[in-house]
Amino acid sequence: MTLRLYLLQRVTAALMVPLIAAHLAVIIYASHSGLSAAEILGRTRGSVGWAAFYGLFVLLVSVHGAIGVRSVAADWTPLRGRALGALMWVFGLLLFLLGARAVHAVIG
Amino acid sequence: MSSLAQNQHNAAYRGDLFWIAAMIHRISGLLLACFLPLHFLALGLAIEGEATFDGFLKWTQQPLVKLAETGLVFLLAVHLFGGIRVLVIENLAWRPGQKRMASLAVGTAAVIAAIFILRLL
Amino acid sequence: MDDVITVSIWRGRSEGRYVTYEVPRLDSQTVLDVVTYVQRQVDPTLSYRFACRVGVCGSCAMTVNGRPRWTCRTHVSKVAADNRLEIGPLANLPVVKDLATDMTEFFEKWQRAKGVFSPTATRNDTVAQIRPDAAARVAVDKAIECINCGVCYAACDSVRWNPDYLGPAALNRAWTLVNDERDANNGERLAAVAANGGCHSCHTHQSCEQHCPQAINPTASIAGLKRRTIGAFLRGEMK
Amino acid sequence: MIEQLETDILILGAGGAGLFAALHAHQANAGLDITVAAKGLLGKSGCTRMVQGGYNVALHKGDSVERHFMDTIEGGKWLPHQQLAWTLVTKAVERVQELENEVGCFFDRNPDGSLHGKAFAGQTFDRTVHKGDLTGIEIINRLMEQVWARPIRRLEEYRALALIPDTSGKAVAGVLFLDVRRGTYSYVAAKAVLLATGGGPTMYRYHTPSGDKSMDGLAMALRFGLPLRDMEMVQFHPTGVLAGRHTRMTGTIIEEGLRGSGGYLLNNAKERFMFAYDKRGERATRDIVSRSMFSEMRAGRTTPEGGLYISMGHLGPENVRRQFKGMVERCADCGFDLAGGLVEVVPTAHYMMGGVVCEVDTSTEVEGLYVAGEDAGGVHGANRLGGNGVANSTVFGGIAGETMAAAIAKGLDRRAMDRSVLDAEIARAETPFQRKGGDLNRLRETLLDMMWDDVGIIREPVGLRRGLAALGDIESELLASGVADDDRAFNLTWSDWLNLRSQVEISKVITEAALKRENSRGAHFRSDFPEPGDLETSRFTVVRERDGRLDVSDAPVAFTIVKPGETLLKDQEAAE
Ligand SMILES: Cc1cc2nc3c(=O)[nH]c(=O)nc-3n(C[C@H](O)[C@H](O)[C@H](O)COP(=O)(O)OP(=O)(O)OC[C@H]3O[C@@H](n4cnc5c(N)ncnc54)[C@H](O)[C@@H]3O)c2cc1C
Ligand code: HEM
Ligand code: SF4
Ligand code: F3S
Ligand code: FES
Repeated sequence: MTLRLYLLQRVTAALMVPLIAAHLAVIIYASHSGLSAAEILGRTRGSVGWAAFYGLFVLLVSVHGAIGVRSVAADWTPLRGRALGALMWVFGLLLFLLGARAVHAVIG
Repeated sequence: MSSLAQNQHNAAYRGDLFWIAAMIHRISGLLLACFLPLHFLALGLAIEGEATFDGFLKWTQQPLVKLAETGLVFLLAVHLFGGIRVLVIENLAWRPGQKRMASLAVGTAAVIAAIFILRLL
Repeated sequence: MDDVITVSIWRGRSEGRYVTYEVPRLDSQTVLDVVTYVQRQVDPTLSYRFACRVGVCGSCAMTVNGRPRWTCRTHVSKVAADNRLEIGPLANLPVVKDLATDMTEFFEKWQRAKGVFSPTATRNDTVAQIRPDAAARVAVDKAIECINCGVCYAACDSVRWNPDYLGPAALNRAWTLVNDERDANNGERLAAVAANGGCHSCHTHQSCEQHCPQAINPTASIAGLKRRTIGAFLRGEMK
Repeated sequence: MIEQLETDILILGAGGAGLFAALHAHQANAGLDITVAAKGLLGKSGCTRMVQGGYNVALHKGDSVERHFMDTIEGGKWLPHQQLAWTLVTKAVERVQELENEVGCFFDRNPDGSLHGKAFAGQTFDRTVHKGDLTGIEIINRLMEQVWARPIRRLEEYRALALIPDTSGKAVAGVLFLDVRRGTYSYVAAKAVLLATGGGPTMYRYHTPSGDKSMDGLAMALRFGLPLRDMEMVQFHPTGVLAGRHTRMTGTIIEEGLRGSGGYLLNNAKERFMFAYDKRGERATRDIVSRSMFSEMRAGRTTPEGGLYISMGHLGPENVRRQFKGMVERCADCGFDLAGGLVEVVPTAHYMMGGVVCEVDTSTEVEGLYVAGEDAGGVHGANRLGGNGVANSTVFGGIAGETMAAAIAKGLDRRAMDRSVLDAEIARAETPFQRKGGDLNRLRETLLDMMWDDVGIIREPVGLRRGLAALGDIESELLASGVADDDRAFNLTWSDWLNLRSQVEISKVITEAALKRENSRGAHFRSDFPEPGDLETSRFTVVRERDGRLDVSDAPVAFTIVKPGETLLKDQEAAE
């Protein structure tokens, strides 16, 4: 792993900590207070704040996850050099596109 | 040559707490990386497919989906605490005992998270 | 305490097999003594390496019941569960024969990590004044007594899975030099340990610090290098 | 066909002497082709690694090279070669600065940041520079890194078997090796050869040096016809671990500081005995304590394993555990509780003061052959001060590197070897494969016991003669013992055979020299001549091999710098 990838992965990880904590809290709070998924979605729809929140999360996780997949592939598969880079980019873009689509669908 | 295969010699050090913690972190990350795209995909599909939320609501009630989502939340919690532990080791000054504390924290946090989540969903 | 140890020893090179021997169990017996007994009394062709026999040369490391250890300082009673021992060569290094490995690559990586002092003064100068309680000196002292035994290197699965990875011992040495105010080459050294296969290839398995017989903590040293390199990068001192 | 290699400078041994020679030769001329060959791994074999105490140097305020010199001469009972000793103490200053400033050693400091010097027995000043109590690791690791960083050829697990002369027989042409890993022979031709295999009296029942040392260097020099001096001077360290014959830990050192800080030596009745021998008790010097312990053991007041006890418990187990952590752990590995219980100890053979006769520039009487470190004789005389051993190997190793480079610059060239000697030496190493049977382990035990009993700490003519006879028997039995020829690669049993051969050869020399010296000085004690004799007419022994026989003589010590009864210290300095 190179310094840049390391840095990006750690920075995205650190930034995700509050986001995921919040996300988990929301889920837990929601199920505790008996809110249905529909009610949650109702609240998030159209909210710029939530759009930014989940948008940022998708961006971070795409970068973080893609670099992570690359690390694991470097150790556990015969992939080397450019093949690793390709895997990282493909995975990252895929995750980002799917995530963006989901955010779009949820927030509207 | 790199491969998952062990060499022919016994590798008992792999039973150590820290090694297992590192592997749990890696595997949880990897599983997240596998399931998160599916989660996004399903989420997007489920909502877009219907004009209203009905479909989505119905969809989330399916036991399989419930289980999968629970699993995802669990993985996320485990990987989160494991990740914090790595970040702590890498970035804070090393104090004796800190490592045990960190790993214990992961363990208990993961267990609590698991129980909590399982009870809820 | 039974009076016989059943010991399986690796015979061969990269290909080989474990062969079982019986060795009398005695007080004050180290794993190296067990291996020596087999070579002297049972099979004179058994190969292994040792020199100092007191834990300073780091020549005698082997895999004992699945863990890398210095064998001259490992008392049998500490490791021989139910009087059984399995002794193999150190992992992650090519086997020369039986229990002896080729450590060349380990030392080449030590050099690649710039694990060599670069002077700023000469033999005609007096010795630098450095207070023993200065933070950097304290950091050096914690990590300096490495005997280059290769135990950490053999215990590290990042080394096993990534042949480019410099490994804990080399990086630990680099860390001591990074904290050595007398050294002239820390720019290059940081670049070397930040390159592919450097400190960022460590995935914090911590097997190194768990197994180091000298109680050195390479995990902490490598974490230090991670911080230093990132710092240098953010300050624009490194490409 | 044996493999052949050519080099400019060939260094035998990768301890402090060998590695310093390589570095200095490279510094003198980076164009030189330099090869370091070692029986073990580079920097990981030999005793420089094992140095605990530290490095003597007159670098501290209030100390002087004159004082260091006088300590060395008086410690050596007026037998040291004074020019060598002077070179040692003066060059040590530069060498320590080089180790710190250029090689990268990071020695311990005083609270104000200046170099720390600790006390070492037998010296009038606290001048021993160190890194904790693992000074050797620091020195050799840093040297090893520097050698690795340079284009210096490494031949690891290459065992030198013999020095091969040129066709005139007067110069050395190269060295015959056993490539241990492959079990094959190779010959390396060189313009200059340095012998730095580090002596190491491993032929005694109890010994401290690393297992790879077996007197090969001195045995090779002897066979080549070189004179060896002071060979009766074998230093014993008082406190070796005694944990049974079967463990390699037996013989290894328990730190001297334990006695210094108030540890008791006890006999089988758990009684202190040292005061019966010396009024300083346990704090007497190494040679006296070793001798007293040996007497006590001879009188039969021994522990179950046949030694004595060291006891620290009265100083408070917690204290001991804190102050001597490393030692407490090491003893625990042998099953002993040093902090609270009794640890069995025995004096243990530590260092060879004797060695090849050489000049201040490390040259020998053979063209192209140089010697440095523990293989060289003359620096220490009858006794080596703790801390002068590693100083010796680094100071003279460095000098050897420069001398060899200079000789080559002046035209020293490779010479054609004498093929018949090469063939004879190969045949010699092949001997065990032509034999069947025999019991190397029993032979080794016999040798170790015999040297310990008859040529050890207290000597008398009857024992020494018995020893010579026994050595003859051991040698003939060895020559009739075989090693199976199944697999020569990394064959340690073959190595054991070769080791025994060297040890027996040098044991004979030690015994002959001990018979020759009819007085008691430093490490050498004759119960029939317990007095040191007249200092002004001091002589040193010289043994060489001529036509297959040992020729024993002696020669007067030249007091070129200071005479017995005099001192280099100014009155007021001396009075301190
Ligand atoms: C336990 C212990 C503690 C000591 N403590 C101190 C101390 O505190 N202070 C001090 O000043 N001195 C101390 N000494 C003494 C000091 O270590 C030695 O005198 C010194 O290191 C010798 O250095 P050297 O380079 O001559 O030999 P060594 O460092 O012993 O190196 C010898 C080299 O020669 C090689 N070799 C041997 N035979 C062959 C062969 N046939 N072919 C090729 N290579 C061969 C070996 O493998 C090794 O590489 C101590 C010694 C011991 C054993
Ligand atoms: C709060 C959230 C997260 C934190 C703190 C975090 C932290 C980390 C850290 C520190 C690493 C580096 C481990 C190492 O190389 O030693 C890592 C690796 C990884 N992460 Fe995360 N992560 C988080 C979320 C995620 C998510 C949501 C995914 C899903 C895609 C993910 C996937 C991965 C993967 C695949 C790896 C590589 C595993 C490895 O190299 O061993 N992470 N994570
Ligand atoms: S760090 Fe520890 S385990 Fe690793 S080589 Fe050094 S002494 Fe051996
Ligand atoms: S075991 Fe290996 S992965 Fe890192 S923490 Fe140690 S070097
Ligand atoms: S033989 Fe030297 S460390 Fe074990």
